[in-house]
Amino acid sequence: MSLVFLIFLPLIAALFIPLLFKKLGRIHTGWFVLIVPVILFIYYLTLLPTTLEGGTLVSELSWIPSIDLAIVAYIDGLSLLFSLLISGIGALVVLYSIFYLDKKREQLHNFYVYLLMFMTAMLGVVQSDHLISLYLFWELTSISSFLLIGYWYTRDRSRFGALKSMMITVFGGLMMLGGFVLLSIMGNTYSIRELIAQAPELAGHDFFVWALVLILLGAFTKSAQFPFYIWLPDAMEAPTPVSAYLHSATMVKAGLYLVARFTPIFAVSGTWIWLVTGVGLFTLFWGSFFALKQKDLKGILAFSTVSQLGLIMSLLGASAMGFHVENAAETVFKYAGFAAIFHLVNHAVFKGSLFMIAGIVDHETGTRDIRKLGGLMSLMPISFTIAMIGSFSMAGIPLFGGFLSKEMFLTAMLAITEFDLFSMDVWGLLFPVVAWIASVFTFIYSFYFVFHTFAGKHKPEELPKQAHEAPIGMLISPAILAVLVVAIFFVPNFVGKWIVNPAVAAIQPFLYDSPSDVHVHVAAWHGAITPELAMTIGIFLIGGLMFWTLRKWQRSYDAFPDKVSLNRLYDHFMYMSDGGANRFSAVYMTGFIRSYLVYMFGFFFLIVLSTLFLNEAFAFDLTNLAPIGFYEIVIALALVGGTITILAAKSRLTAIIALGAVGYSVALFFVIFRAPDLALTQLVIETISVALFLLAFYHLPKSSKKEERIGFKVGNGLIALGVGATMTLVALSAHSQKILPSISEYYKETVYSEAGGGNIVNVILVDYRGFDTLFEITVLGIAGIAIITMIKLRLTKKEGQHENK
Amino acid sequence: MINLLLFPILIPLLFAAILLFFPKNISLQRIISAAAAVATLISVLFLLLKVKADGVQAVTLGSWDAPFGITMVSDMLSVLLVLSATIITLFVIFYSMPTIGIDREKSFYYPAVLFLLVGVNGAFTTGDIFNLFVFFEVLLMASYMLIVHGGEKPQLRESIKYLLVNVISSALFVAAVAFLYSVTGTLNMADLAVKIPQIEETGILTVIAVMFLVVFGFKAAIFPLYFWLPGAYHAPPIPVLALFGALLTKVGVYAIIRTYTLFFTMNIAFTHELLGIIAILTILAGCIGALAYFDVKKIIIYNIIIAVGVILFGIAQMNEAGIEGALFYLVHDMLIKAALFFLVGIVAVIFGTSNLREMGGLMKTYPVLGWVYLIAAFGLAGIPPLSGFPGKLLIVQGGFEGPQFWGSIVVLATSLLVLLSAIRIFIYAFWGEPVKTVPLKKRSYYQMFVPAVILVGITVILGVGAELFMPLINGAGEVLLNPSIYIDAVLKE
Amino acid sequence: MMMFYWIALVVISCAFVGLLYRLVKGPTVADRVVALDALGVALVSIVALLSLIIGTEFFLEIILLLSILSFIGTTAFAKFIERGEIFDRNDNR
Amino acid sequence: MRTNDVMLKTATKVVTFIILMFAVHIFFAGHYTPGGGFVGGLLTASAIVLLMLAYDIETVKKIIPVNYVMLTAIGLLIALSTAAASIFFNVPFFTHAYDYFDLPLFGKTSLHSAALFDLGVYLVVVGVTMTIIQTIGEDE
Amino acid sequence: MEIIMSFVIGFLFMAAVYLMLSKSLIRIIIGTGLLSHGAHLLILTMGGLGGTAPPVVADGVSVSDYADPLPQALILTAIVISFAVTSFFLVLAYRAYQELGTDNMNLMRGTEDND
Repeated sequence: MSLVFLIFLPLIAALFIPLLFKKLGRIHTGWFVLIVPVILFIYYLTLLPTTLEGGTLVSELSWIPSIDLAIVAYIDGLSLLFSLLISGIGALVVLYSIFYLDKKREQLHNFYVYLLMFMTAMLGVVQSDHLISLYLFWELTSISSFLLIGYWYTRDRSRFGALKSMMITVFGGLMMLGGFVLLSIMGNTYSIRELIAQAPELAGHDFFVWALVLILLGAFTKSAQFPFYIWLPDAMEAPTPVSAYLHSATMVKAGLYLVARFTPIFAVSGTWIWLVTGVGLFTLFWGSFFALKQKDLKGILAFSTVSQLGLIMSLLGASAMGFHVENAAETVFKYAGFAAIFHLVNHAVFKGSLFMIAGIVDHETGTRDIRKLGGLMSLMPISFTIAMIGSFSMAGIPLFGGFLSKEMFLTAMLAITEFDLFSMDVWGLLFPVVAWIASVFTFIYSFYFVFHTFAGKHKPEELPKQAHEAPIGMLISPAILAVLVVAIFFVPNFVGKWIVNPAVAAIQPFLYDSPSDVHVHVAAWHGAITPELAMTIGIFLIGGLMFWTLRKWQRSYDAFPDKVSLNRLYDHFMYMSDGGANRFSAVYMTGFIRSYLVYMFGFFFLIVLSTLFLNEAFAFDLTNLAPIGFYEIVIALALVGGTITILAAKSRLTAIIALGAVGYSVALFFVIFRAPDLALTQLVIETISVALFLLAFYHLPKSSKKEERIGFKVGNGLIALGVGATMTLVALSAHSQKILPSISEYYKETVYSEAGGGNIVNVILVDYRGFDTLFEITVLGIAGIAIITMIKLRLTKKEGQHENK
Repeated sequence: MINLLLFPILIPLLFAAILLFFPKNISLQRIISAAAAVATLISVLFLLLKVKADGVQAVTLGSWDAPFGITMVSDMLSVLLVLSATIITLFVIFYSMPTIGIDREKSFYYPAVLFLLVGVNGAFTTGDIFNLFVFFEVLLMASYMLIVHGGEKPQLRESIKYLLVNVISSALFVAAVAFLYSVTGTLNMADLAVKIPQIEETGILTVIAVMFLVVFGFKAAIFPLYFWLPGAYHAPPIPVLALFGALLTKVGVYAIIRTYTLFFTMNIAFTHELLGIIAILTILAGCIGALAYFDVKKIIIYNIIIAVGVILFGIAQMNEAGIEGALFYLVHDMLIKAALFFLVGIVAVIFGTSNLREMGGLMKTYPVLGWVYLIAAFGLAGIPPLSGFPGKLLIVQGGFEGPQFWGSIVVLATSLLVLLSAIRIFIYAFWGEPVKTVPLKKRSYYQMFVPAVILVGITVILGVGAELFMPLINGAGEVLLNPSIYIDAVLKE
Repeated sequence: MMMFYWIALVVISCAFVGLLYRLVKGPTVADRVVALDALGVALVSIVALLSLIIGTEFFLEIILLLSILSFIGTTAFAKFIERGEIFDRNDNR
Repeated sequence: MRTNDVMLKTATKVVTFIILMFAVHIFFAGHYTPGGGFVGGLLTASAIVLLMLAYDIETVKKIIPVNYVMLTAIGLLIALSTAAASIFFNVPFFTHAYDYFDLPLFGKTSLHSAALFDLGVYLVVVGVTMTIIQTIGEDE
Repeated sequence: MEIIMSFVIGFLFMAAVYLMLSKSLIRIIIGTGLLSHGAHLLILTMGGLGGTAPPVVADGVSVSDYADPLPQALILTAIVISFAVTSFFLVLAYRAYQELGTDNMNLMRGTEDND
């Protein structure tokens, strides 16, 4: 089966959803949808042996071959790992949603169409070898996330969250596209594999750092890294299955995938290592620190997700160090890459279950506010067990998968202190310290989440609904995930061999030739108290102590002012984008035609004059001029006099008559310069124009005596002077640089012999350039009907016909 | 048929003249104008095949040799634009029938639309700089008529400004032609392309080139000459707005493309750099406007300005990717703008207002409209695989390869603002709590909706099936990059 | 002979300027109309003299045209003064 | 107010014909001496305007029962079809034909298809000018 | 002569621009009229003013004596077009005054509803 087809399978299935929803409304639409991810999951499972061998699969669907655009599906260890996550968790989420969303009240067809669209998008992202197809699916994930968050679109918070997530992730996507285009220009290919193959040459290119930064912007926004994480908490407005799927397990991991995928290209750069590790670590700290401030169950999980994503991000950054170390596969530097992937799997599993539990709590009690919850342990024992497993895994407690990867994370962070490139030896110590502090907070919020919900005093009076255990169907999915959490702890090396190693080999091709070269043995007990174990114990002790005293110091979070938060920054940006833009626009879009003309004329003469002088185009040449006659001077004076009269005229009539005088002077110029046809036409037209002027303005009232302010007049005068001077200067220069002979000699020579006429101007008009005349009379004709309609057709009297009213 | 390339100009002219005889017979007006547009479309398709098969077509009117008579030239670029213009006009005619109102239909509305098409097609086809002026005037005169058609108060008020600005630009156009004639002694564009390289002192030509940029910039609504556009386009009814938004600025853009690739190439370092900077400023100015107003029409209107900037930025790069991207984007933009105006027109009719703040909840009652709008909005923002994407991709690539690295980043970043402005309509009008709407007859709804859907469908095909169009875009780009093809076709017949 | 033409031209030009002044200044509309009519005559003479000086017959049409226009213009103005409007919709009202 | 304008009316009758004759002359002379369809058209329109001045719009409408919009359209069509005739000979659009003939009374005369085109111009000009003047006149 | 004409043309453009910036509609329209006069004279000037005979074939005139006919033809076209536009503009102004009751451009602010 073609891989590309499989990517599109969910989307194709989505086409039938509205039909199924309408025709088979009795059966929950989710059951039909469930088939799709299950099929995909099973199929992708069958590919595991291939990637275990280091094998890859490629399939291509061309889109625009002329510019090399195609959709290329490419499966290696990394892609397969993600594909399995997407289809596997996707199946569980769909199953969960069947019980979560009511088939009568909800617009299920919309929901599942979005969800399937997202599935396609996500599979596309992780399987694309082609940069542009990667971008295509990337934006599709943003869009489907937008639609899913805004699923309850009558709620203000939903719309706000939807827009926010889209703004930030699409921004990142666009920047990433910029990076992709730069990469493609550098490497002259859109294929990631080919780019990886020529990675060493790329590093020397001017654009290299640019591409790096731009691509990282894409990854950071998608994976909710500091300071772009702010969209993720607001995205929690989505229905909980969506949060579980998109905003913890899959979409937010697209950024991680991107970093992992491009590590082979960018690992050479110190900027990359610093940025990825630093931002990741800071995000880890920031997210875990602020998770404790949250009152909403899903809010806690959102911040926890942010922090966990930071953790994985920092590991990915550290994994790039392997590139710079001799024989890294044999040293402690080998752990980072493995830990990143391992933790990614763990996180997807436990966080998915936790989100589902949060949804269950919400569903069964009607609230997610942790202050109202408590004591649900006895009412919802199964949910409690699942929640505890997930939380303990997140906290890094033994017997759960999270412990293993957390410890490897500490190992990797400790290793950084030994790295002596890119000034890591100076700043390196910071990494384990920050990691440790963040882990303490992680420990606390995990406990906070589970115990403040399920332990403590039950407060039924504060709950909108009578709490009871969820229906069994809703518990299946989280239970499966909880089982996995435990299972991973006991068979980590099985998971490592089949899933993690092939992915690690794809991230670090500079270390390993094939997945079988990855020799990382995961063990819960290393036979001695290692530094990392000591750190873990420290986390438990300090974390436990702080959790014990949580109520005492949690309130100090309120000391953080809201005004300087990043959310405020976003809100400010959004305000700038409407209210601010509106005010700014109001400054110059005044609605006064005069202001517009001032800008336009000002621009015109400034740009033309500066061009004239910058290019030294001004020329003044006295040869080749027609002689100056007495009479020409007189007419010129008459013309100027008439114009001045217009300018100075107080009454309209004077101005109109003076305009006529100017027109007649122009006609006299035509007479003098041997243009009888022009003179004829000008005379008639001037007469008619003056008559029209008089007709049109006969009805006007006396012009108002209010004079314009002197400042305006001076301004107008300066602009006018500028335009006039420009025309004169350019005219002088143009005339002085008559370089080539005119084509009009031809007309003079052939007019009688070939065109059969005597009046050259007329012959040009009806013959040589008759086409002009044809459309000139068309213009006249249009003007005629335009005037007749303008006078005859008056819709204003009939109010309310037009939506402007 | 050596005159084939004139048919897209002459057919609407002929039918428009015929329509003048019986203004009051609405059904005949409707049928004949639609027939005219269809006939024009057919002739353009034939022309397209011809140009594709035989290369650039040129006919020198009146059998006078090239620089002396007026030459009409159809290269791939002009055919593509003529094709898009004709398609849009056809749909505008269909869309007008239920929306424009009987009074307007009885008052030479359809002839005016056809005259506008004459002017637009002529401007796209002509190979003579003064003839270009004449065609500009044809389309302007028709646009004056359409903008004031109906004589409502805002129309009258805004058309004065529109008219004034265009009168100025026409006068400057004439002046610029005079200067050009003084220096080169010719008006034929191909001849100009031959003669300009012979001139060593490029200074004065650079000045003239900048003047032409200003002249065409008035029409194309570049920064800072776009101020007339938002008000003027806001006044007329939606079909007219769609027609203007899709066609008029594009004529200016086309004129800049033609002159700046064919003959004003003597001082690229100055002129095209300037063009690039202006293009970027245009994009930014458009973005501010697109975000500033909560009015569905205004949002799309300002997006016209943004698109102009994007296209010109691509042209300013003068490399293959930039130019081909700009051409693709140009065609895309004409179609998508018409489609968007149709859609927001329906929205405005349903709510009885174009103010976004008074809208909401349309998704419940008109879900299909919502989806179609969303697709169009994403197309506008350049989300792949819709039609805005290939063009923008190439433009960005051109910018990176060219001298204006930062420009490409701006183009990318402003795509976000375009998306925001377009999605805002979706969020406010389609999402949210439903508000009271104006009852609308099913029949007239579909009469408006179907043309819009088909246009959106065309843009989707343009994007997803871009490969079908790439050879055409390539062909058009090739002529722009190698002016000698154009020159040979015109001068050596 | 040429000298004579030139002198005539100068004299008529002076008349022209005077008439222009009257046209602009008024003070009554009747003054303006008379001035306009006389201006037409002056203009005709000027063009005629010019064509004599240049020595071409192609300006004769202009002269004829000018006199026609001047006639119509004066008539229109006169009627405007008398009736307050230029065209009657219907004479028999 | 009825005024006595017999002088005007009588003079107009004569002058109108003079102007029309002159218009025709200038129209036909256009190819060889200054003039042409455009000026001819404007002059014709002035003649009609003169009539309107002397009489009134309704009367003139009765004397010359022409729909000027249609006149414009006819002019456009004539100009267009003259130019388009060349399409049927498969020569470039606008290619004119002319020849010299010896006609009785006129002597050696050239017949030129450009004159036909100019006729179109003439009609359009008359049509448009009169449309404008008539609509404004009626609206007052 | 061309130099003097250049200044005259510049002056015409200047006056036109000045008028167009004022608030009275009629002054604006008069400004457009001056603008087109300026543009027409500019074409004529740019074609060269040196011809000594009108461009009408006549006996005894050598080809080089004719004034340049091409600019004249262009001007003719331009005159007609600006006539059409001016008439349209005038009627528009007339209608605008009927509907809006003013010829003051400052009172004709646009629809830029800066809310």
